[in-house]
Amino acid sequence: MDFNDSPEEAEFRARARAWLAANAPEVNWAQLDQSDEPAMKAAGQAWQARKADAGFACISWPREWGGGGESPVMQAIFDEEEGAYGIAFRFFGIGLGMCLPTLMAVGDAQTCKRFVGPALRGDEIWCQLFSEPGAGSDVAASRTRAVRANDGSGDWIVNGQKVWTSGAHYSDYGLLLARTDPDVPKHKGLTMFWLDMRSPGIEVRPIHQASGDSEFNEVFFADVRIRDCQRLGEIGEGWKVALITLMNERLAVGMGSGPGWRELLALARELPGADGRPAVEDQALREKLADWYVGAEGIRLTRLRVMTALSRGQAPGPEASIGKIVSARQMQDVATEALDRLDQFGIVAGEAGGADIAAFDYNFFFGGALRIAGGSDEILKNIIAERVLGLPADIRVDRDVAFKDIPRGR
Amino acid sequence: MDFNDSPEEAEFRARARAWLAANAPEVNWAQLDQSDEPAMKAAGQAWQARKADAGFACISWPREWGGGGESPVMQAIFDEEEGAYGIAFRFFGIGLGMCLPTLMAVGDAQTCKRFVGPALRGDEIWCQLFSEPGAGSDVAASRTRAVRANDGSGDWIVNGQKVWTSGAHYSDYGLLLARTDPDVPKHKGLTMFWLDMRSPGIEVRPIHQASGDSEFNEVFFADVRIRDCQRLGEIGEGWKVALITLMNERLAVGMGSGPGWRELLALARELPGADGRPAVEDQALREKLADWYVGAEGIRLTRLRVMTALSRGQAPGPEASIGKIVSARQMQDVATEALDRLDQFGIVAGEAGGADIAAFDYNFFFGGALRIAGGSDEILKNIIAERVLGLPADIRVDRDVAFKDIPRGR
Amino acid sequence: MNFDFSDDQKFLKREARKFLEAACPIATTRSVLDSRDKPFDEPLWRKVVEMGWTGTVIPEKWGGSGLGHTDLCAIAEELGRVIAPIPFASTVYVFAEAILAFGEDRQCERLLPAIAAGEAIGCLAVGEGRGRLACDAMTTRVEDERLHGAKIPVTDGDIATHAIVAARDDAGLGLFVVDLATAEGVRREPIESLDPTRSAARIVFEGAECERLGAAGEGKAQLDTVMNRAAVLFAFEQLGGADRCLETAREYALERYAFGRVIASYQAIKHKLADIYVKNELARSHAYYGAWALGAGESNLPLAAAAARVAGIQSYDFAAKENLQTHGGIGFTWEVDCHLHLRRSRQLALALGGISNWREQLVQELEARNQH
Amino acid sequence: MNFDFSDDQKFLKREARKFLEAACPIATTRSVLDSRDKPFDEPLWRKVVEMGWTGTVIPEKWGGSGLGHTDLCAIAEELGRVIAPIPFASTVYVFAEAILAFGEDRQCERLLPAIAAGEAIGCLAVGEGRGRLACDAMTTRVEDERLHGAKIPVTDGDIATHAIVAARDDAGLGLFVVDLATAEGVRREPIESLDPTRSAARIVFEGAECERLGAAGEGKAQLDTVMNRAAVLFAFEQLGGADRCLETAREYALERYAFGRVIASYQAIKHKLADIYVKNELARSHAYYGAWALGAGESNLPLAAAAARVAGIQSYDFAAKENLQTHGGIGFTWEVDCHLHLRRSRQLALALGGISNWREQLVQELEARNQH
Repeated sequence: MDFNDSPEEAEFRARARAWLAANAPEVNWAQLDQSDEPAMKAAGQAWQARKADAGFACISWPREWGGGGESPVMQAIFDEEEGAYGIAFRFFGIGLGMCLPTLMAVGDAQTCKRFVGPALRGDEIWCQLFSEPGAGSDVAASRTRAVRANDGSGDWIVNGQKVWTSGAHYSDYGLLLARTDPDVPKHKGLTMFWLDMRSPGIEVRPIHQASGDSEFNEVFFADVRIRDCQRLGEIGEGWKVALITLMNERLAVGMGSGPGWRELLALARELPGADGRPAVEDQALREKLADWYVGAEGIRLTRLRVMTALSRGQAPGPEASIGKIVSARQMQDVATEALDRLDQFGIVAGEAGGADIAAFDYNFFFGGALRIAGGSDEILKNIIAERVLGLPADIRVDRDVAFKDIPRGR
Repeated sequence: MDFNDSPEEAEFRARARAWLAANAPEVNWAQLDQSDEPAMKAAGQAWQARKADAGFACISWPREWGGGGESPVMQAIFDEEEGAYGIAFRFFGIGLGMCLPTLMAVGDAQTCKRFVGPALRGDEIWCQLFSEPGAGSDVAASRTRAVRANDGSGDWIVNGQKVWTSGAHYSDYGLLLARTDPDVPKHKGLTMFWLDMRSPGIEVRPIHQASGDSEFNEVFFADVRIRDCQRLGEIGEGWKVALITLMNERLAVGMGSGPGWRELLALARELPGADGRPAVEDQALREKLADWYVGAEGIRLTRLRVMTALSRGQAPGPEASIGKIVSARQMQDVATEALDRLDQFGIVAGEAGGADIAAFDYNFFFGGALRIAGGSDEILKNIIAERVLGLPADIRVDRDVAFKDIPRGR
Repeated sequence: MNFDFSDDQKFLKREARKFLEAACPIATTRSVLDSRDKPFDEPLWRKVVEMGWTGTVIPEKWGGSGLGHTDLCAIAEELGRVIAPIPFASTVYVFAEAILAFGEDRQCERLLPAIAAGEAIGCLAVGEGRGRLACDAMTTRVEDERLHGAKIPVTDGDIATHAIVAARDDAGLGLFVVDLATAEGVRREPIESLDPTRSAARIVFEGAECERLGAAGEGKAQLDTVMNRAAVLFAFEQLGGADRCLETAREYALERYAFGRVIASYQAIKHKLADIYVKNELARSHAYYGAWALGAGESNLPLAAAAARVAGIQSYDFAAKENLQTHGGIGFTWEVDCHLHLRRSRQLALALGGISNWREQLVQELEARNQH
Repeated sequence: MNFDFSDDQKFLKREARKFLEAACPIATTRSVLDSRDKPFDEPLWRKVVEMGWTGTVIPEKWGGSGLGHTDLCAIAEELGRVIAPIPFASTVYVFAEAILAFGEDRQCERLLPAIAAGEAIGCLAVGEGRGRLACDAMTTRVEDERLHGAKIPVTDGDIATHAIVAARDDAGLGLFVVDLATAEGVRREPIESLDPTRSAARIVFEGAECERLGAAGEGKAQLDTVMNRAAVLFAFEQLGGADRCLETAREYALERYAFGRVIASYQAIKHKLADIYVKNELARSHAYYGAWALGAGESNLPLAAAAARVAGIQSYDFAAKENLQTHGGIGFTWEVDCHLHLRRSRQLALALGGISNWREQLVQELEARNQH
């Protein structure tokens, strides 16, 4: 057990730190207008390109695709140092965290050569088109159809609808899971494709969320034509490809963001509690803060264990799967507690409330969403029970049934 | 909503109070040696008989069987008044709460006449022989066999084993669920009997519990002969009869006993907490006390709702099923908290610890048992989900299979 | 002993439900949610007034129906079910109750008939900022019968005709009635709230005329009474909301398929709904006891109200969150109603002060009853 | 950065497991559980000494192996798995650590070789009665190098050869070493404990000879150090125990049938085991961090130790309770081992002070680090 940098790591950190000092954007991060998406995107792309030029984009990717060829630990070190500048762009996570690793795993050399570089530089942004209204927890129940064009071209014609697609509206490309054969059991009739998000027939509509925001989209496909060379993996093997993406999703998604125990502690120091004493003196709150620290820090440390395994060339262990279960619930709980401690003032939203309360409000809703997104609490516990602990799968009534014959309700 | 006695109720309460004042045993309850079971049993039987003579035993049972013919509310009033004297015998609950109501529901007049009176007076004590080592949550999986004697007598020969039988060692009679046909699905091959616990071939062995105590027994049956007239209900209808008993069990079992929020509050007043101030000033403990009061008092109030329904001649609603789920967990949690607040001293058991700590120790273990006994937490939630909320039953692989062919592990 | 609604009350409750299903479908609540300049639904408010509900417990001599508080509890439960977007709680549970408890005859005569007739909308203005309400730290003052200070948040403060304001004068803390519609020196700023189906405001008093309610210097005790009485009625609204969440979750779970069968057939969902049920039944029992304590005099009320409120907050909070969770992704869309309950459950949880205040009150009551 | 056991440590851990599976089957633990006059298993203790484990971190010059604390952590985890009925924690995690931290050379020379050789059994005598330890309220006193006072409970106090005693003298609170085997004026009364697989005693000092450990008047800070170091090692024992509970629950769930299929196929059981897994992994990560902090100097230790202890207590408590619950009725019999973990989880949870003390220490550390 050693938390100190090894000589190599220390050298890398010094290099990263020096580079960041010379190159980090000279903006006042707190004052950027996060809602001005085009400006944020331009700034993000510029920063990503600058990192790529210096070899600091995708540090742990193979050198042949433009990555740094370093261990994941080095990436974590860079992230730490970059984090100190408060730099955080939301545009590249899904592409670089999920789509491109999938592409690199199953795509041919030509496809990788075409896409990895531009994605890594931030020139092209990717989204992931998996979830559907009728296929949430049960991703493999996707109904979006891809059928061969009847013109002999070998092309595919896509019709259907995806949902909860982060960034579909600013993405250039997407990874599409589609049903190519409804007459076989559901896992066997899926095929994976990449596609140009500007293809004719694609319509992106923002979802009006329960929180009032619109961070996700619905994507509609009406006779969207894609070529067979856009297929990733064999026909009918889409589920296997999807599992690569989902595994990467589980590693990538999962950290709660926004106010946590630290911000609640800060708030509680200012807030009047019982008898006018600061709320932070309330032992009930203190015990919860301790438990939330244990949860948040435990997840952070668990990620370091994963990284250690990766840097030793081992597969990440099952411990990676606990992150979102803990952090999503905690996101919701911490926000609820903050509102409780604000007492009557907790109902105040918007400008009258102040930015710190708005952040807790956001998490009050978004914690609920995070408990669902990327695998609900229930699905993740099933995954732990089945894949980690080796317990029997739930009784499956749809396993050997042709997809079209599976009961699906309304 | 009225918590005050109606004029009728007030009159009954006054009568009960006067009778108790004149007749309650003049013992110092706290100083009785609870472990001297024969003495306790004799005292309990004497008290039960005295109540029966005055019409205060089984107040809500029909008059024709020696009951009071009053509403369940009157029984509750009497229990309250009796409780004020601290009188509590554990010998009669299972017989009067579960076995005899079952007998009265399905037994013929002769059987009822023979047994109800003596049980009501405490002269005869009953136990319930349902659970088996391989049939806990799944009571209907009982394997104890009853087969017809091959002598043409029509008698039944019983072989097998029951477990977790409270009071088997001091009981006179038992209610036995036995399998009479293993070739039909499991719910259809069961038959209910009553039997004399002194029949040849019955062996009662105390169970050494995880807590160190022995409150329950195993009961072994080796060629125990019972007559066909001891059968309760039709052959193969045993499960229907058992459901009557189990329903009464769920109404009767369920209250946690021993130290609760009240005792923890008392303890916390004496105990040094942070900075030497009394532990009761700790806000974290206070919030838990509040929640436990809400749980315990909520269950008590819910029972009053059940009683209201009964006294109006309505069937008790589903709300009765929540009692044990709440109280068992709370029993365990309150005890754990008490030990935590004792700090290092919480490990001290036995005489060095004192009677109050011993009571929390007892509940620390027994709370765990209560979460299992009479339907585990998981089974009770299933029952609420299915019978109260009308959700689908779990997928049953054993429904249409002959009992002998159901997989059962080792 | 009789621990349930009476047959008459059950009839009233059924009729109320029928009425509200017609008069307050979810579209009505959404019409307030979706439009910034619509603080409440006036047509529904008028209909509720016509039903006589605002005057349920107001004596007949002052224009009310003279019914008991248990009847009002029955109505509250039904209003909670439908997430009614009207200032009923502020006007009836808080304002009218305060006037009934502390008003002199002339105040009752002036205000109660107006409430019963739907002409008056009330609000309670106590909070002055973030964190737990501290009576000792309140800065709003009364001098020469004029109010000075600012209150935030005041639920329904933007639409109310009258406010009860907690403020200090030389006698200490007191309650004061302000006629918001006519008094000068009242400035109201609507503020955004976590639950837009109930409006809220900041109110600034700059020498506004006011009138004392009840005895001087007794504001702390009066406020306790007002809060305790409202807590029981809030508990019924919470109960109605929590029950509705359970029903909604159940219905959705029975029609949503995953892996080829309805999600209601999975134990994770079954046990989740069972957990909601358990919490709701505890909350119901405490609400019932609170209803009895409302009518039976003061001595049981502080404990009963605190328990009803703690159980009510916990059950509605849990039911609203797990209803959304049961719905999955679709539950996180604006178009599906899960978030309306989530918002209202928060509004009701905070409007009378957060859960820890009530837990503390509860334990203090237990300590007082369990003196050695 | 390297956040895992090294290959050498993993090897050590595997060997330790193999050794303990042979040397400490559950029958060994039960032999102590079931006999009142057997406070620990001496054969196992001798074997453990022969393995050199009592001297793991003791420098070679004092008869130990001179290994690092992470090696000791690996051993602790394995001892926790098997619920070892020996005074290892008292002797190694507490007594030896205290001597290493504060002993003068002559004390180290006298005591550490004895520990390494298995001749000394240590214990820590601080508590004096019910409730949270208050250093200010301790009544045990030292006068003219003689101890006066009574300590209860002292884990392994009945079998220990040496005790570290917290007591006051004119300089304030200090730590003192008592040779229990030879000193006069020591009266020991074995007491019953919730976990009979670890013995406990009340020790009365009536003018017993004692020797100061470390600086005068620094007892509070010294005790903190001793507790923090022990907390990390306890966390590894808890981790081992919690993992074993999960394994046992899993094994039983896979072989127990209800309603015609193994109970491991029901979501209620699957998710319960997943919940245990999540808590155990959090505890493991905090234990690892604690192991690092043990070696990396003082500054991170108070926070790391508190977090490791909170997570360790929570995970073992939950795992032990839900392991029993998974077993159902059979889990509540004496013959099945569920209650051994339940008992040991309590023992470990309380022996260094209850969870709320550690939560408080954790938050104080956070406050100190997050000053505005």
